This record gives sequence, structure tokens and C-alpha cells, in this order.
Amino acid sequence: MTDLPGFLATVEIFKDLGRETLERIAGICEEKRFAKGAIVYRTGEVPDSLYILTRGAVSHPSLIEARGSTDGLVRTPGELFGIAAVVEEMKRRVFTVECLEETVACAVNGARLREILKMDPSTGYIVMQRFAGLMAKVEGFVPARGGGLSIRHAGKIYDPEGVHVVAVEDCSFDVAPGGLCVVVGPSGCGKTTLLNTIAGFDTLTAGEIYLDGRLIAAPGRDLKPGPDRIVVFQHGALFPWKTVLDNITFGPVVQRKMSRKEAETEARTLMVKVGIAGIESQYPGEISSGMRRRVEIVRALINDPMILLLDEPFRALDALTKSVMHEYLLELYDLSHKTVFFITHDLEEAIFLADLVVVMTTRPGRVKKLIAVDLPRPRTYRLLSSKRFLELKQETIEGVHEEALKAFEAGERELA
Amino acid sequence: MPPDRHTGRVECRAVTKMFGEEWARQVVVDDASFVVEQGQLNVMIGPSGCGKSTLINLIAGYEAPTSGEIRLDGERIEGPGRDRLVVFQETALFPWMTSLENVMFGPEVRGTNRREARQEARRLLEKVGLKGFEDKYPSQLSGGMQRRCELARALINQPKIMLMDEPFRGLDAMTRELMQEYLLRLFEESRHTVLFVTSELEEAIFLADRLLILTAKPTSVKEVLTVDLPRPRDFHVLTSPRYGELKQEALEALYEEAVKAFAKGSKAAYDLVEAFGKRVGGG
Amino acid sequence: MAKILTKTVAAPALEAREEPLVVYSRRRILWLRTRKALTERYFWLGLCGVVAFFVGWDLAYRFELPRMEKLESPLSTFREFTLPPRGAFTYNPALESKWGYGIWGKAWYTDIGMSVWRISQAFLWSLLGIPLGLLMGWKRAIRDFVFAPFELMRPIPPISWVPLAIVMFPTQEAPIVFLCTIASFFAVTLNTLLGVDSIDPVYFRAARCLGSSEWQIFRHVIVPGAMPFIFTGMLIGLGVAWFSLVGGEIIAGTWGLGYRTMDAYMNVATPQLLIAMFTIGFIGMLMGVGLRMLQRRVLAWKSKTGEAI
Amino acid sequence: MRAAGAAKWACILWTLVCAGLGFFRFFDTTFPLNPPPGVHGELHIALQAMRAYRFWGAIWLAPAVGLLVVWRMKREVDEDPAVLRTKAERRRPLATRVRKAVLNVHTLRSALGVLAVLVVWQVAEPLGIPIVNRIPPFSEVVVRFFDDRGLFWRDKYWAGWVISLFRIFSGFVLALIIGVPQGLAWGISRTWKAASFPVFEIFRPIPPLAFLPAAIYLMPTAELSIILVIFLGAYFTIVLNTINGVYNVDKSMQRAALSLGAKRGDIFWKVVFPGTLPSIITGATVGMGITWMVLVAAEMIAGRSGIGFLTWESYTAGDIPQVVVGMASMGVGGAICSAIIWRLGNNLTPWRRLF
Repeated sequence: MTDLPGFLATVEIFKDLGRETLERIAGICEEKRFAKGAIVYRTGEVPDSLYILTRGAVSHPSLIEARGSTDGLVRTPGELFGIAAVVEEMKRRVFTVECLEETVACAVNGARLREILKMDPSTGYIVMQRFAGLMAKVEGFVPARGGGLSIRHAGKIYDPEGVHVVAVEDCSFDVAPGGLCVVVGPSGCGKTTLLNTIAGFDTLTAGEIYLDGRLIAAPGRDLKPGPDRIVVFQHGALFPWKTVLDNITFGPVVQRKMSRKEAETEARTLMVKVGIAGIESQYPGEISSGMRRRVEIVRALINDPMILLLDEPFRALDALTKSVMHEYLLELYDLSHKTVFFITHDLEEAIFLADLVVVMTTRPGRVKKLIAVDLPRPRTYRLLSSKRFLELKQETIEGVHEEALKAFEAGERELA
Repeated sequence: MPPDRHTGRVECRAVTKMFGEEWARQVVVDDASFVVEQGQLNVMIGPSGCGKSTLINLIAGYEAPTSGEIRLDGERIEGPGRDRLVVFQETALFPWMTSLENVMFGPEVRGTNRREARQEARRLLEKVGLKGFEDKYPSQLSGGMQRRCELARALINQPKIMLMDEPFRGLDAMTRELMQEYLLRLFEESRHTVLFVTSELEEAIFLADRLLILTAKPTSVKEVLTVDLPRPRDFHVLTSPRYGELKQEALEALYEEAVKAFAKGSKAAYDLVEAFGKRVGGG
Repeated sequence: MAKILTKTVAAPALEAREEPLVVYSRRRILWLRTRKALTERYFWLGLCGVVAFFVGWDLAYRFELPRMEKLESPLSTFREFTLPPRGAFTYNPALESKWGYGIWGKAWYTDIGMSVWRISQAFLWSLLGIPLGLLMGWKRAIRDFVFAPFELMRPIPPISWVPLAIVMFPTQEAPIVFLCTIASFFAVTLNTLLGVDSIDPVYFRAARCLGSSEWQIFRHVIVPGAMPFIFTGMLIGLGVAWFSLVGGEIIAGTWGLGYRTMDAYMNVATPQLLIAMFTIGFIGMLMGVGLRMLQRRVLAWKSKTGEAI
Repeated sequence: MRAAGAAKWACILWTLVCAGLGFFRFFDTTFPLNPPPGVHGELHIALQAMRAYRFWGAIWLAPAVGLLVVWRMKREVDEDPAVLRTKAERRRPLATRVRKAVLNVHTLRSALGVLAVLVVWQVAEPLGIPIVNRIPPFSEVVVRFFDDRGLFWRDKYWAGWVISLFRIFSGFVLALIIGVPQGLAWGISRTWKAASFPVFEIFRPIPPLAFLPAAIYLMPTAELSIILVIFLGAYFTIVLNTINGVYNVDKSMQRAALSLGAKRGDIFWKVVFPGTLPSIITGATVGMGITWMVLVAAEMIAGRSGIGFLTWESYTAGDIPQVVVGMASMGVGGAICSAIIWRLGNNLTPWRRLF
């Protein structure tokens, strides 16, 4: 490359940088050639240098496959990739980069680039802002928020030849990626069965369930439960024989994603961030039920699942602890942007938490009503006495009450 | 046939109760003096683990108070007796008897002949909505139905006062609401004196005529709130503004007690204090 | 805790513990506790119950009740047990035990040594049942294969193995050790299997959810989860092992407490017989207590939360 | 429901009558104060017992089966989900149900497991597996059992069964009759427990077999000493389980009964006793297991007849296959008795089976 600073000036992001900053950047630039089909870096590996494409074309194969089209994903000369090297939070959004043809790119070490930009007080920071803006743009069409769940005519019959108990019948609704869906219904309306089929503990006898377009449950297809959809159980499933720290680090260590030391540091930071620091060495039996519930949610989040399944987690807690846990769950939800599938008996809790409320009938469980809750986020407890909330509650309480009375008379007992 | 109007008044004067040897003495109830009005639904609420159940046991006569006395309609309470019905936290139905036999236990023990007792038991089971479940064992009934069978078993003795120690704790939210409404119907119809213990604030205010707020351990009655919501109540009252005010008031009193209980290191109170701190502070 | 509003009431620290009214020093509590135990009616009642039993026995022997002539009184047994044999210290005939089977004689110690040695060997061998029980609980296939033959051989009384054991093992010691192993092996395996079945299926689902493979579920859920039952199995195994040790020694042994009871019966030495019987009981109980202490340390997660082990 | 109840009680009464007559016919010969000396004494008694039971067994069989069938047919069954499931299954033809129960993969595997053990046992001798080859192969044992000189055709074997079962029965029932009230008494009144429980505690850890020599001294006939040792075997277990049962009866149930106006008597019979019944039954089942263990050794040492003695006798005669036959029959005996006690117990506590 002849006039490297000149070429750099043409790059859209370094537009009005000073001459000498450009020279300094050009100084740390080294040219790299890649053959056709070569992999520059893989998902999860954080690249340490930013690549400015000079010739050829580069793309993200995994994203193409996920989104089924290549618009906006192929990089042409003059564009950038490997932004994660520069922008800190991009770490988790890194996707494999593969060269479609013979390419030449000049690599700039991210950390040194940041120093150079910091040395230039005036325009350096503007360029940093551009990088952040680029990250937001990238995030726009990169489906960062996975976890869209769609349930098509799901049906479940227990012991078809024998007692033939129809638990769930023709139930279909969609949960937007990153949305919070709550299923409400009396005991015995098949909501736990639905959750078990999504999590992969039970098989469906009719219909399909897709997670991000991937089929995860269908009749006759026994899929293994995986760390991409983690369940928080009703009466808590913390291993009583492990300390709190061992419980939380169980996921990453067992999947061999992190070494024990790494997992422990990650767990400690997450616990501090979430506010339950200080109980690392205690056993689950020694901490209060509210605290146990929080440890369990952290244990699920550390594995970075696509969807979080909650099976009436707050049922055993008394009223005030339950209200704490609601706010706590919403905080975690905003922080982690995971899709949440939540089932409960308590209508008020459902409306307060959810974007989408699914009301189920008693056995055989059918979808009685779908309510989109348009309350503003972040939601605080004062919302409970707001007019919109009461309207929503009025709208659903008749239906739910009627179902509850039917279940109450028939003496329905939890089957699943 | 409801008991005659003027009975069922419990009066506790300076009742204290201590457990354990003198080197690990634990005072659970410390000079609690209050009156359970007759014909009213009195609800006791306090931070969990503050000795509410011990107070109920004292009134029911299972344990004698270390000092002070408890009078029911004037005479002192010696041991448990037919005139005080007790419903426990976990179902105390006899698993080896069918629901009909469970309900017939009271009259049988009193010595009335079996045929009459059987008829009365069937009538009561029908009244509580358990028709057709007479010869089922308690393990075959759902939570709500077990609770109703227990109520029927106690009502057959026409007690003067009903003592209920967090009876709806194990039930799920919906069955609990239905059982609360059911209890209100029962109370409004027969006007027994009821002493109801709970740790849920919404449930307490929804049911109560008089709300007794207890202090942390050692327990004594801190404050008595009269709940003047209209009778007969249904779940719409939950969204009325008066309900909100009452709830706020009770919450304030309860918060101090929770902090004291928490200072004494009770695990359960930890969640309550944090919950409330977040609410009042963060809100 | 910083989030707690400092409204009227300051939020005290987490560690404040509830103090009893009057603080007593540790030693004082110990003294009070023993004093209370001693002054309790039940303690004395128990004591005189035991004394009455032994005095009654002694009187029955003295007054020659029918069938009691061979059963010497406990007093003479105690005398036998504690007094040295002839010629050890003095030659005063009143101060010596006839058979010398007691604290001073060597026979008692060798018997205890032999019995305990056989029991511990058998106990170690029977611990093989733990992995077998765990595997059976883990994989349904293993369980199907192994459980049927296991269930067929379990009801065979251990002592009926004596003749076969003597035939199978040429040496003197091996049949008895084999006998005790067979007895406690079935108990340990069955209890471990019950332990694995008692684990709440929620834990398996949680582990599978967190992405653990079958082997990791075995290591992290099945083994620790079944621990409480494994210990009960060991305890029962120990009891049954003692049981069949006595049987085995009576029939096939040379040294050991069981053999001693039969030998004492042969030459009508009742004190020896009673000493051997009570020693068996005492040592059996000691080993049980030792196992429970081990259990309390290993199951820290259970004992810490105050649940009954 | 009426016919079923009548059939059930008629069947029970009929069984008791036959058992009583059989026992009575056999009883006067069982405990003469001085049994005829030597080996033939007890064997002679056993042979008489066997003939008495065979006679009354034949008379008992036909009507009892008839009554049982009537009872099972007439029994109305309430629509509990578990029963619904069995009713639904019964709708399917018998063939498929049997095929489904027998041919499913689990039973096949367990059959394979048993077969594997038999093959190893059979092949051990020629192959020379170190320890197992000393045991006579399976074929030899079966042949020894069924050939003309084998035990199957010998009266001694069946008489041995009868006398062994009689000893087990009497020892066990004695343990029940004395143990259960003792356990209940200790469970209820603390003072009585404080007084006599320490003595019990001293003798509890001692294996019952260690009592054998002392029992032989104490009891006039060898028969009674065996029964005493069997009694001790079951007694300790039953008492301990009963005491645990009384302690585990839910405190709130006793209080509920009190507040329903029950007196002390009602509380015991209607609350405490039914509450302890399940643990009494578990205690009885475990006790039965232990009685079989004790029986074997007691017969080997003190007895002159019975399955245990037969095994020892064939060992002293050097006939090892017959020893294995004895062992196998004792195993079968133990299993059957425990199963009977367990099933009887479950019938006594119908509420337990339902959840």
C-alpha cells in the first residue's frame, strides 16, 4: 500500500482525523493476506485487532445461515470488521468471519488504536463515538437478541392408550426475541407440561415448537434439554450438597466452557453485580428462600441461555419477598435481555411482569386469551395502582376466575 | 344453627410464655394482653417467626402460659376443648379415615349414635361442596378440598371460637383467593368469632374486621387496626383506595417489627426488610 | 444492604445474633445441664430399672429357681471379668477368677481382636456394594440385568452359606469373612439403590438443563445425593455382619467372641458366655457410633442445616 | 359392596377354622413335656404335623378359592385415577396385556441376567474359576433334588418345611404379641419407657444368635430355645419400629383430635394406633427377614429337624448339592414370608397405597 495514511483518511470512520494521528495509526498498521475461505476469527474468540478491508470480500457465515439472507452481512473494500477489538462491550457479539475470495486487509491492534485516539483530544473521542454508533448499527441487523420462541398447535396427551389424559390441546402463540411471556392458569391446566416440552423433559404428541427458527420439540423427536434453555424450578433445584459458589459455577465447568478458576471469578463478579455477594461458601440450606431463588437465577444466567424458563419460582415465598423477587427479576431481565417464559397461578404477578400474558383453560389446557401488556418498562411497584394496570386486570380477571372455579369444583390436582 | 350471640369472647391478660432451661431461656410471648371481640373476624399479623403460632396454641389450650391468664367467656382455659376449633397450617386430617369418617370423628367421640352422626356429617360435607367425595381418603383430595373437609370436621361441633393458624399457606394463589371468599361467606352467614393468623398482608386486610399487629419476638400486641371495609366483601374490594390506605398503614407498623426481628437474626425477616426497604426507599 | 432506606430505623448489620437473657459461660452451662440430667426423675428411674433386673437375676440364681442353675448371677460374672487369674498378683483364692477370661487374661483381647479383624475385612469387602448400587441406580440397563439375580440371592439367610463357604474357601478365616461380607453386601447395595431412587428427579433435570453429560450427572448428583442412604446402608450392613459373624464363628470358627460363647456353653462356663455376649453388644454399638460420627462430618451439608441425618 | 364383604369375611373365617383344626390335631403331639429322645423324636412330630396340615389343607382349598373369586368379582372400585388406569388397562385384551407385561425389554434383560449367573455357575467347574468351581453346578443340584433319592420325594423335606414354618410362626407371633404393645406403651408413657428401656438397650445390640447357648440353658426343650431365639430376633426390631412410629405420629393430628373433644382412650385407638400401623408393618417385615436368619443357625446348632438342620445334616454327610438345595429352599421360604407380611400389611393400611 503506497499512501497508507491517505487510504486511512478515505475510510469513512477516520474521516476528519488529524494528519499525524493518521500517520501514527498507519505506523501500527500491518498488512495481512487471506486465502479464499480462510477464517479470520471464530465466534466467541475475541479478535485483538481491527481489520480494514482493502481488497476482496468477507462475510459472517453463521449469521447468514441464521438469517437466511446475506444482505448487509458481506463486507466490501473500505469497510471494517473485528470492531470488538476496539469497543469493549462487543465481546459477546463476535461472529466467525470467513473470506469469500482472495482478500487483503490491514490489521490495526485495537488497544494501541485506542491509545492513539485518546492522545488526540479533539477528534479522537468523536471517532470512538462513531465506533460505538457502528456497534449499535451492527447490533441492529445482527440478531443479537436470539431466543424467539414460536409454539405451533402444541398438544400433549399422557398415557394415550391408558387413561388418556389430555393435558395440552392445540396451543399456539409466539414469544418475540427478548420478550417476557407469562402463562397463567389454574392448577392442572397444562402449563407445567408446556414448559417441560419446551425444556426438553417431555415429548409433544402434536404440533411443533421452534426456538430462533430451530425445531426444539416435535412428536417423536426426543431432544435433549440443553444449556440454551434453562429452567428455574418451582421448589428450587439448587444442589443442597454443593456450596452456593459450586452451584453457580456448575454450568460452565460441566460444559467445559470455562476452567474452574475462570468460572469462579465470573460467578463472583456476577454475584456482586446482582447483589448476593458474601454467601459464596454457605450451603443452600442455610440461606433464606428469597436468597436461594436469586442464586438459582444467577446459576441460569451465567450460562448465557437463549431463553429462561421459570416454573412458578415465587410460589413458596410470602407476599413481600415475592414483590422483591418481581423487581429483581425485571432488573435481571433488563440487564441480560434474555427471553423469559414464566408460568404462574397469580394473575397480578403475570400482568405486572409480562409483555405477553397467555391465559389457559382448565384441563384440557387450551389458550383462552392472549393479552399484550403495553405498560412502560422499567416497571416499578407504583405501577400496580395505575389505571392501565387495573384495566388490564379487570379484563382478564373474569376469564381466569371462571377457569379457577371450574378447576376448584373438579378438584383438579397437578398431574404433570 | 349458629351458637347464641353473646358467647365466644376471648380475653388475654399479661400472657407470657417461656421455653427451654434457664441457661437457654427463650421468651416467646411477653405480656400480651388483648381482647378477641365476639362475632368479629380478628386477624393477627406479625413478622414471620414471631411466635404467632405459640399464641394460638396458648388460646387453644395446648400449652399453659407461664404467667398471666386467658379467659373464654369468663372462665379460664384449662386444656383443649370442643368449644375452640383449631385449623392448622398443614392439614391435620386423619389420613386413615375417609372424609366422611373424619367429619364424624367429633360426634362419635362425644357419643352420639352413629346413624345421626352420619347424617349430620353428610349434610355438612354437602354444605362445604364435597358432595360425592365422602368415601375418598384425604390423600385423594386436592389442597382446597382438604381444607374444606377440615373446616366441616370442626364446624360439626359448633365451636364458640374458630382459631385458624395460616390455614391457606400451602395453597396456590387462586385456590387461596377462593378459600378466602369461602371463609368470608361462612363467617357472614354464621357470625362465629374467628381468630385468623397469617403473614400475608393482602389476605389479612381482605378478611379482617379487626387487625391485631404483633411485635417481633417476644410477641405482644403492638397495634389494633379496625378495618371498616363494607361487608359482604368480594375480590373487587382489593382495588378500592381505602384498601390501599389500610395496607400502607399496616405496612409501616409491620416494617419496624420486621427490622427488629431481622436484627435478632431471623432468616425470614431478612427478605421482608429488604423487600420493604426497596419499596418505600426505591419507589 | 446499602439499599435499605435509613428511614426512622437504622438497618443493623446482618450478623447480630439473638442473645439469651442471661449469658452463661460454657463450663457453667455444661454443669447446669448435667445437674438437670441428674436430678431428672427419668435418669434415676432408668438406673433402678437396670439394677432391679440384675438383682432379680442374682436372687433367681441364689434361690435355685427352675432352669436357673446353669445361669450364674451377673455378680459372679462381673467378678470373673474384673479379677486377675490365679497367681497373677496374689494367691488369695477369693481374689481370683476361675477361667481368667477378663480384663487381665489374654483370651478376651485376642477374641475381640479376631472378631473385629474379621468384621472390618468383611465390611471393606462389602463396600463393593456401593458402586454396584450407584451404577444400578444410574443406568436402567444395568439395573435390569443385575437386580433380578441380586433379588433372588438376597433372601438366602447369610448363615445358610456356612457349609458352602467352608467348601469354597480352603483356609480357616476366609469362610467367616465371606459370610459377613455376603450379609452386609446385600444390605449396602440395596440401601444405595434406595438412596439413588430417593433423589428428587428435579435435580437430574436441573443438571441436564445446565448441560451436564450422563457421567457428570453421576458424579455431581447421584453420588452426593445418595450419600445419606449409603451411610444408613453401611450401618445396617455392620449390624447384619456382626449378626452373621456370631453365627459363623459358632459353627466354623476357632477364635473370636462367637466361638467363645459356644465354647463356654460346651464346658458350662456361664460367666465367660455372658462376658462374650455383652462384649459383642458393646463393640457392635461402638462401631455404629463411630460410623455416625463419620457420617456427621461427611454430610456437612445436611448436618449444618439442622436436618436429622 | 355387601356380597363382597360377606365373601371376604366368610373366606377369612373358613381359613381360621381349618388352620385351627389342623393345628389342634397336630398340637397335642407338639409339646409333650418330654419329647421322645433322639433324632426320631422331632422328626416323628414333624411327620404328624405334615399329615395333619395336608389333610386340612385339602379340605380348606376349594371353598376358600371360591369365596376369594366372589370377593374379587363383586368388589366395587371407586373412580380413583390409579384405579381408572387399571380399569382402562383391563379393557385391553388379556393377550396384549400379558404380552406387554412379559415381553417388555426390562423383564427380558432380567431373565438374561439370571441366565448369565446360572451359566457362570454351571460352567465354573470345567473352566476352573477359582472359588466358584467348588460349588456343585446347577444341573447337579437340580438332579440331586428331583432324582429318586432326592429330597423332593422324601417326607423328611416337607416335614422339615412344616416344622420350620411352625417355629417361625410361633416365634414371630409371640414377638408381635409382646413387642407391639411394649413399643406402644414405651411410645406413650415416658416414665414406663425411662424405667425399662435401658434394660432393653443393653440387650438390643447383641445379635440374637449369641443368646442361643443361654437360651438352651433356660428353656426345657430344644424346640422352645429355638423359638425363644427367633422371638428375640424379631422382638427388638418390632419394638424399635413401633416406638419410632409412635414418635412420628404427627403432633398436630393428636392436637386436632384433642380439640375435637377426644378423650385419652379415643386418641390412642383412633389416632396414635392407626398412625403407628405403617411403621409396625415395616418393623414386622424386617423382623420376618431376621427370624429366617436366626432360624437357620438355631436349627443347625440346637434343632433336630427343619430345613436348617437338613442343610447341616447333608453337609456333615458330605452331600454338597443337597446343601445348596437347602439354602435355596430357605431363600424361597424367607422371600415368601416377607411378601406375605408386606401384602397383609398393605391390606391393613389401604390409605397408604393411594398416594
